[in-house]
Amino acid sequence: MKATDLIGCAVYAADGEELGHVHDLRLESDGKPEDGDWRCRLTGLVCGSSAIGHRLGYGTGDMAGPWPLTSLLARWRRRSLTVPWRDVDELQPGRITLRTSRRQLEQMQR
Amino acid sequence: MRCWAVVTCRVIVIALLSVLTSCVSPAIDSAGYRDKVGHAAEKMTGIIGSAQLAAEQDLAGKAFGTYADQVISDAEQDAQSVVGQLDSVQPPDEASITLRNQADDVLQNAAGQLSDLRIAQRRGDKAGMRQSLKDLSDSLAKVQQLQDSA
Amino acid sequence: MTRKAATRKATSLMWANEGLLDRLLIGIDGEDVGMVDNLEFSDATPASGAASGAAEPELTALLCGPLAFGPRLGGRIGTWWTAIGRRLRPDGDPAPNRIPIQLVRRISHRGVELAVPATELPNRRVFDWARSRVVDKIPGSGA
Amino acid sequence: MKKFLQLGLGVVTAVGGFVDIGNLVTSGITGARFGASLTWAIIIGTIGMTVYAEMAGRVSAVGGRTVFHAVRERLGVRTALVNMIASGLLNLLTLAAELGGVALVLQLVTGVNYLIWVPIVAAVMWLAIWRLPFTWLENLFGVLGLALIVFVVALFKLPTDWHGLWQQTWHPRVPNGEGHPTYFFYAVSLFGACLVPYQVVFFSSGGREEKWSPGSVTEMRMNSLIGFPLGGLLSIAIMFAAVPVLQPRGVDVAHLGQVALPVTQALGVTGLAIALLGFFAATFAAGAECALSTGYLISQYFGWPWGKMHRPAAAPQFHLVCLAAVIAATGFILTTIDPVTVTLVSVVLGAAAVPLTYFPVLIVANDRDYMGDRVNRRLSNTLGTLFLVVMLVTSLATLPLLFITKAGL
Repeated sequence: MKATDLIGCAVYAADGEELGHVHDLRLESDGKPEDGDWRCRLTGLVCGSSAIGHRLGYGTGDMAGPWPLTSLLARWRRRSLTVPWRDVDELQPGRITLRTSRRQLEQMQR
Repeated sequence: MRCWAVVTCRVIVIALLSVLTSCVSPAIDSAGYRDKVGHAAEKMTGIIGSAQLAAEQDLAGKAFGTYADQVISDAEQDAQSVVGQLDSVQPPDEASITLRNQADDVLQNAAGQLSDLRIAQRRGDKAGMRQSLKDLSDSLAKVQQLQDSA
Repeated sequence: MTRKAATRKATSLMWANEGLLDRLLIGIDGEDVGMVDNLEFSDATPASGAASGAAEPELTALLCGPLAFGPRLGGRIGTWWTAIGRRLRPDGDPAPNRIPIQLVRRISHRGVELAVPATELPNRRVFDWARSRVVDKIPGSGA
Repeated sequence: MKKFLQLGLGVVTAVGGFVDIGNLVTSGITGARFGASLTWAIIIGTIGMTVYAEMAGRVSAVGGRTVFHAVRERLGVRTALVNMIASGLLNLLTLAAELGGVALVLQLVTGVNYLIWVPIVAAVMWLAIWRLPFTWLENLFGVLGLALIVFVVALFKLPTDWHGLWQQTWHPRVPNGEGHPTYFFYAVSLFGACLVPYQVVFFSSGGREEKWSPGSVTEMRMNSLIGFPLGGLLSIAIMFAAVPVLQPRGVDVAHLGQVALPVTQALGVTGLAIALLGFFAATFAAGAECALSTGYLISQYFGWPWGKMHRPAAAPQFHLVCLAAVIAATGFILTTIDPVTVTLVSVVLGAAAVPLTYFPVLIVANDRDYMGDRVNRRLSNTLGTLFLVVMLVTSLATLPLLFITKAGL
């Protein structure tokens, strides 16, 4: 499985509601590469309207400016939804179906 | 995004083509024709000015020969293309034809004198250059008259 | 990994777009190797039934070169690119160049630093082609 | 002492590197046609160039990142590809203009048609890229480009109406008989001549070539904050010199040779020779930089080894791209298309393409992760954002202006 098999897929909730397209992947790792035996797991799919904020580096809020972008993109970022990998029910080319509904996901993220 | 690339490429191509093809366009009416004549005269004024400058500098020993030659030759070619461009426009009515004959006379004359200047300059004929310069300043006055009347 | 989260020893978070994709790959000799064009994960079937969370795919390799870049671009240009990449392969093998995750030494602000020199990596076909076909034939290339 | 000399050399190089065929042509045209009423465009363009060059230099010195690494990383694979292609094509157009410029200068000196010079110039330029060490390439022609100071000297010898120039500069008005679209078209062209995208790519990659480190920030700042404004001043001098000589005669500058007429008028053969030397050095250096920039941006996009710090055999794709760029540009200019027209179109399209390279620079210069405490301060950000807005407006206005004015005819 490759990153491109996931990025761009349409994501559907269990009840058939479309949640947007996958535009980024969330990875988790224990430790850092320099510690040796580095393992990195794919733990979530970021979906929603746009990837631009994260792309530009405004995802984690370590940007010094410029002013209009910082607040604008942070707000955009908040509108995207991270789907935990364990909620994925079925993987088809171009289409991902979840076992949960949007409500459940939003509750989890809070 | 691919679509964007295509659009951008097309826009650039169209822009370049429009730049290249924008040299000749048909005159619409008599007023438009007058504008064209005025524009041609204005261009010719500058062209003569450029050649005069270079020739005067050459005569005063300020510029070296190849440089003055080049500036004068450029002016000569520009003048011919101004004449050619005006000729390529179809005059819309009788008045325009009269104007055309008048303008053509003046502009052709100036272009010819620029050629004389270039020939004299290349031969190192200072007297000839001075004569051409004198003719050119007469022409310049006529061109400016044309510009004012058009 | 380059973010502040990375300084914590415990579980660290990173996003593919932000931390890995389109990052520069740097050999241990400091040479540029290529860009991270795609990521490869172990095939994990989605967790079924009660065993939720059991099968998170693991990152196994960073992919680079025309055969990884083509699919990443997508569309007609991507297909075309992949075809060129395949042509450059002597064996016509459609698999892209893999850089196993074990070779990653560090992820810094400069890019993904690898534990091997650039010359030992498989993705030098374009490099070798440009070098042997053109550059080496011109005097003074320093070959 | 050596340190001091080095700093001075850097500044001088930046001055020489700022001025290229675009500045020569647009300054000459506008001075003769609009007097000093478009000086503001050079001033704004120079400030923009300085702010962004400083940013790109800082990102290169502190973050170790060059412009096109940042472009790909921040804009993503597809947008960055479009960006790369647009910037690459624009570079080719600029390179063609510079090649034509060098050949035209040689024609002015020798009287031999420029088309014969084009392939020779291209071959020599490529050899310089292939063989000359980076610092040589940069410094030698940068210093020679300083010959353009002759325009400043000429200004003092000519019957310059300083008061009038001052008035026109600070109270600009569209001259009688000129339409607003033409006026703004030339404003965009001056703007584009100052902000050509290849210069930022070159400045940041050049920093890596010269192995800038965080400690080099002061040196880099000297280069950009002193060198580029002085370069802008040279552009203004070229424009002003045209005002007392060419404007009264209504000369419409359409050839590179005419740009030197004011200097010849004021200083005679010596002045003319120095001016032509300046033209030659500035266009030749800019051509080489342009070809290198094409190599830089394509190599950086794909992550190939790049730069003159490598032997050609160690960066074969980079050198292949440079060679291909020189060949393509030579072919283009050999179609006998007028080099001055190519220059005008290239600076105007350049003005439109500027945000493509400048925006990612602004973003990365704000990333604490790369830049540590060397991130943009409020001044850089305010100016940078302001310019980005100006540049976006310019971009949107460029193509309509190009159509309406038929490239300023």
